[in-house]
Amino acid sequence: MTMSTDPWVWLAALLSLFIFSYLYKDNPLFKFAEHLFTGLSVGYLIVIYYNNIVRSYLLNPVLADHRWVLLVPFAIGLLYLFRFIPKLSHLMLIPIAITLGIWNGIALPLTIEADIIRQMQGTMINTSMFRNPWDPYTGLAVGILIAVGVICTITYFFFSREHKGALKVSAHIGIWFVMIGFGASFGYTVMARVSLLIGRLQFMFTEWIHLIK
Amino acid sequence: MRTIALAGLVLLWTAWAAAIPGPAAAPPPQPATVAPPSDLAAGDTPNDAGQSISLTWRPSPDEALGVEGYEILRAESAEGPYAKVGYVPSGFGSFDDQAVPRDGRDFFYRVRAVGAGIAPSEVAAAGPARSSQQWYNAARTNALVGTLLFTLIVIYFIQGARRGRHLFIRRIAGLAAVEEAVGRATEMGKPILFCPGMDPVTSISTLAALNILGQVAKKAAEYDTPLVVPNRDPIVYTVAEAIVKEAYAEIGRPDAYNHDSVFYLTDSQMGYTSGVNGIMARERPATNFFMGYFYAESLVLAETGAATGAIQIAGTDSITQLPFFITACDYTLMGEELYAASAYLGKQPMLIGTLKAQDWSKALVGLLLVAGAALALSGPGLRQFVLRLLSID
Amino acid sequence: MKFLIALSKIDRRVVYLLLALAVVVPMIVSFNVRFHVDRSTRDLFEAVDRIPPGGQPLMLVFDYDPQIMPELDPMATAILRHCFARGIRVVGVTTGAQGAALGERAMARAAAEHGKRIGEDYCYFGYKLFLSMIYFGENARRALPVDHYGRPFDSLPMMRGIRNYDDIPLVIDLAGSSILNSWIVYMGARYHVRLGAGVTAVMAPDFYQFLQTGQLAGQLSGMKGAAEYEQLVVERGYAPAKGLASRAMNAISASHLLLIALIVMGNVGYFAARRAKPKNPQGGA
Amino acid sequence: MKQKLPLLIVLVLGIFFTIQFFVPSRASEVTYQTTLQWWLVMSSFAMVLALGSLINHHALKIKRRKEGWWNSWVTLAGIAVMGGLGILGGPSFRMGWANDAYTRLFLFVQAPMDSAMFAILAFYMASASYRAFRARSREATVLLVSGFVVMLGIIPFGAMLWHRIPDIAEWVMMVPNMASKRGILFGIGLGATATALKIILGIERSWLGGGGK
Repeated sequence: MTMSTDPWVWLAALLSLFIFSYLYKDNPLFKFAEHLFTGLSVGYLIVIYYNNIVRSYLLNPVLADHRWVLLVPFAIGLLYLFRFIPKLSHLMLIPIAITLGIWNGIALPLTIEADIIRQMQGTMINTSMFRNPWDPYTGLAVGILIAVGVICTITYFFFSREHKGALKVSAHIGIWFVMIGFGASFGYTVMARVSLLIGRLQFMFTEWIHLIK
Repeated sequence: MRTIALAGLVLLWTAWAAAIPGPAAAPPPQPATVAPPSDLAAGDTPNDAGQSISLTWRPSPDEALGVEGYEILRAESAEGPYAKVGYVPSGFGSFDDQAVPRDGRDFFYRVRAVGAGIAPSEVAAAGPARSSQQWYNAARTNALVGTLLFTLIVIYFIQGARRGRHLFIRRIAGLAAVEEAVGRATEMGKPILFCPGMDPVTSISTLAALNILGQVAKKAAEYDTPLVVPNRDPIVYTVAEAIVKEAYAEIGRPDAYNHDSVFYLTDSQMGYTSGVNGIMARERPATNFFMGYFYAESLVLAETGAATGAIQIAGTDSITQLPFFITACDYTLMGEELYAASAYLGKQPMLIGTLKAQDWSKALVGLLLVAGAALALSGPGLRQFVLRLLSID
Repeated sequence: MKFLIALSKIDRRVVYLLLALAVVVPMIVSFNVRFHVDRSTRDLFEAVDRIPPGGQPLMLVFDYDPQIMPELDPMATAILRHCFARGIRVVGVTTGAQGAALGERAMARAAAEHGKRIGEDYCYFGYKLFLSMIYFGENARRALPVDHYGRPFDSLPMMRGIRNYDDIPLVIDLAGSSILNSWIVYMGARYHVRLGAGVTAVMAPDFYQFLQTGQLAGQLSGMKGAAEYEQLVVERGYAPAKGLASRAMNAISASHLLLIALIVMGNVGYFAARRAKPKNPQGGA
Repeated sequence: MKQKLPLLIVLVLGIFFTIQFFVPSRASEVTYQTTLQWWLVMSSFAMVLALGSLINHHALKIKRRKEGWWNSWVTLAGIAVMGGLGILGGPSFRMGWANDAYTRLFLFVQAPMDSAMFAILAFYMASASYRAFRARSREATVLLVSGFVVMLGIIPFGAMLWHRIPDIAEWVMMVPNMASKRGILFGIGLGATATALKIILGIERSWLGGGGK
């Protein structure tokens, strides 16, 4: 068994072990790794912000192309800093309000389109289902089963009525569908997550300790 | 959407195809003649911002004889001169000229079949065609109807609530537990941890989470229980801080607000997770709230919390992560319940009114699904009609 | 009874340790388990196996990045071993910038193992725009003017006579994103390219429908698909021993079995405890 | 006034961007693009606040000599080193050595910790399924069974038990699972739309503080 002589590989492997050590319990090594991780990732974000936003959208256009109009959003952005002046701290609400206005306005019709209309389209029974009605994946019978599942699941989320009578039955079927779905996704994800662990261990065992060829 | 992507693709492609040099010039022995493409039609591209003309043609019947592609030529008068504005490979019968110099001016087009071993052959010019911009995207009519309908339903029920109509809402276990969870933290003298999700403020689940944060902060202020709110997004951080501060002010205890309770951690997904793990291990919060949108870290957060013995209430509309919260937390708000939460906790009639509106809209969706299925089963013509109503560009 | 109840109260650290063992031991000590081979894997294997040796090349597309490499790299290796052992030529290419280095490494490694020479037995074109790959359907030479190392198309002996996708009997896209959709839509539908795919486990369910319609000739799904392919390669005598994916799959199987055992133990303990003390407080979920 | 102005901003921008979705004309496109660019410039100030908050958080720990205070130095150093190297090595200064060090720090220090943290998921998957997959109620039993079937379906052992198990697992994933996900998605779509609408109309105003009166 030989080991890597590259100090960077050692660093990578040791820090991975520091992180894994949390599984046993919180300890100074994990604390060190956690704080280093936070610091580096924030430093990384600053670089991204500086190069991709401040430089490309503010410094270059203003200093090189003299697009002075960009000083307007700059000035509005300055309002964020009023947070430090208690009497005027409410001015900070202006950039926040602008943010909320823009993004809620954009999201409103988009959500209707993506989450409602498109999903309705997917649930509709379509022509290809008639070709082979008993096909276990795409047949008509499955189409109807899916439609029933969808509708019952919707009824589970009724808030303004007590789950009684027909609503109780359908909400019950709905929650069964939901639980089947959750169980299945959980079971299915196990493989993907274990694969990630295997990937990390492969690094340790091939590049750090040369244990696996 | 797909058309836009396709148009962009074709545009890029033409640019790219124009940029690479043609094949080495070897004099073809005997250029074959091929039938030209036919039925060229040119017209304004619908539902766009202008300066684009769409062309369609029937490909040359002799494509197999060596047609490599079609050159698209444009001129300002029928006689020319024509200049090349694009190229598509053989097999394609359409092109969007997205570089039309001006709207409202007449342009003429020709399409020419070209290939290494053939003599170029052109279809007769089509035109005049004019590009124009549209003020309404007709392809989105169904989304417009949906948006208007939903807005009207919401406004109707809000008006009802304003007039003081009593509205019933059923119990949601996860929300009923909020008070108890805050109380428990108070009893134990431990802090409450609140994670407002991993998404930026541009995502509505984050806003829903912040609304809940407002209610939780008020309860924490009332009981004088310390609150810990680590953030992943800078803007969410500023909003979260404003909310918590105001909650303390509203309870009448602005002095009790601790400036260090809402803070920014890091933007890195796993960096944030390791930071929150650290907080859970060291400060041992008695109650954890995970509200908003989460990704793979959901289980790491929830399992760590479970290991510290905290009461955990999660709420997310991230369908892929719901199973993990359900298995590892004490209470989980599933999907829509996250959005309903602030109405429940705030108990203001107008917010409850919107819940009622949501229910009616859900009933409408269910009804439409049933009706659509019934229509679809009744005959192919109606089926096409229904699918077309729902089609989105 | 006490023993049964104890089954439901194992410390989480013991669970972690068991999982670590379930993953590490099968990776170091390789043992041979025969897998049930899915039809989609077998179909892909057969599609490759039908390509005549020494003739038209298979195209392997490395559309993945380092994050999902643990799942897709073993697939590339298994397919390359199969091809090289059988004498099938391979053209490698990627449409994702991050895949360029990964594809190069996988191809160079497999080629060295089998003593294959670049230009004659395999070619690597590195990162190309997806549009170039569309254009390959029209004119291969113009779409891929030079290879990853700067050699012109015409100087590569095995590429002589390759005009477009008509001369490529099979294209396999190893993808970690929806780029596979684009391959199906553009190359499959338009140039009638025979397409195979390798995808991550999380993505796999979304692509079953294309298998059914025949738009994909076969598909490898996650680590499991790679391991099944390795098994077929060994069974047909193309390689003496299975590779990394089988070890990883052994680890995955062991961890799944462990999880199943833990769930059973937990429930046995839970019911034993409930019988011992009939009134039990309702818990979560 | 303090609250009226932000509410007005949200209302106007919200309605504008909702309508913008349906208007393809040039003016509407240009406004949309410009607004997003301006928003980015404005929002970079939030990053200043966030950074201030993080530094303040750690400075307090150091000042108060809180437990593990020296780790706060690690975070602060991480920010400075990573941010400094990245900006010096970036397009503004182009110092090769800095860029080299920055890349190495990212590849061998930050990225390994990231993947190690990700790999920890596999362990939590195990403990969560052990702890929570219990047949406490009928719903929990459904979840357990469907998770069980899917997990079995993936590994060779499942097919050894009964050759149809992989097919059943696949069918569960594709049919009931999908139906339930779709049903939940409808609710999410309506809930999200309602929330956006409430914020635009100023009904939900907890972001202003005051909880809306």
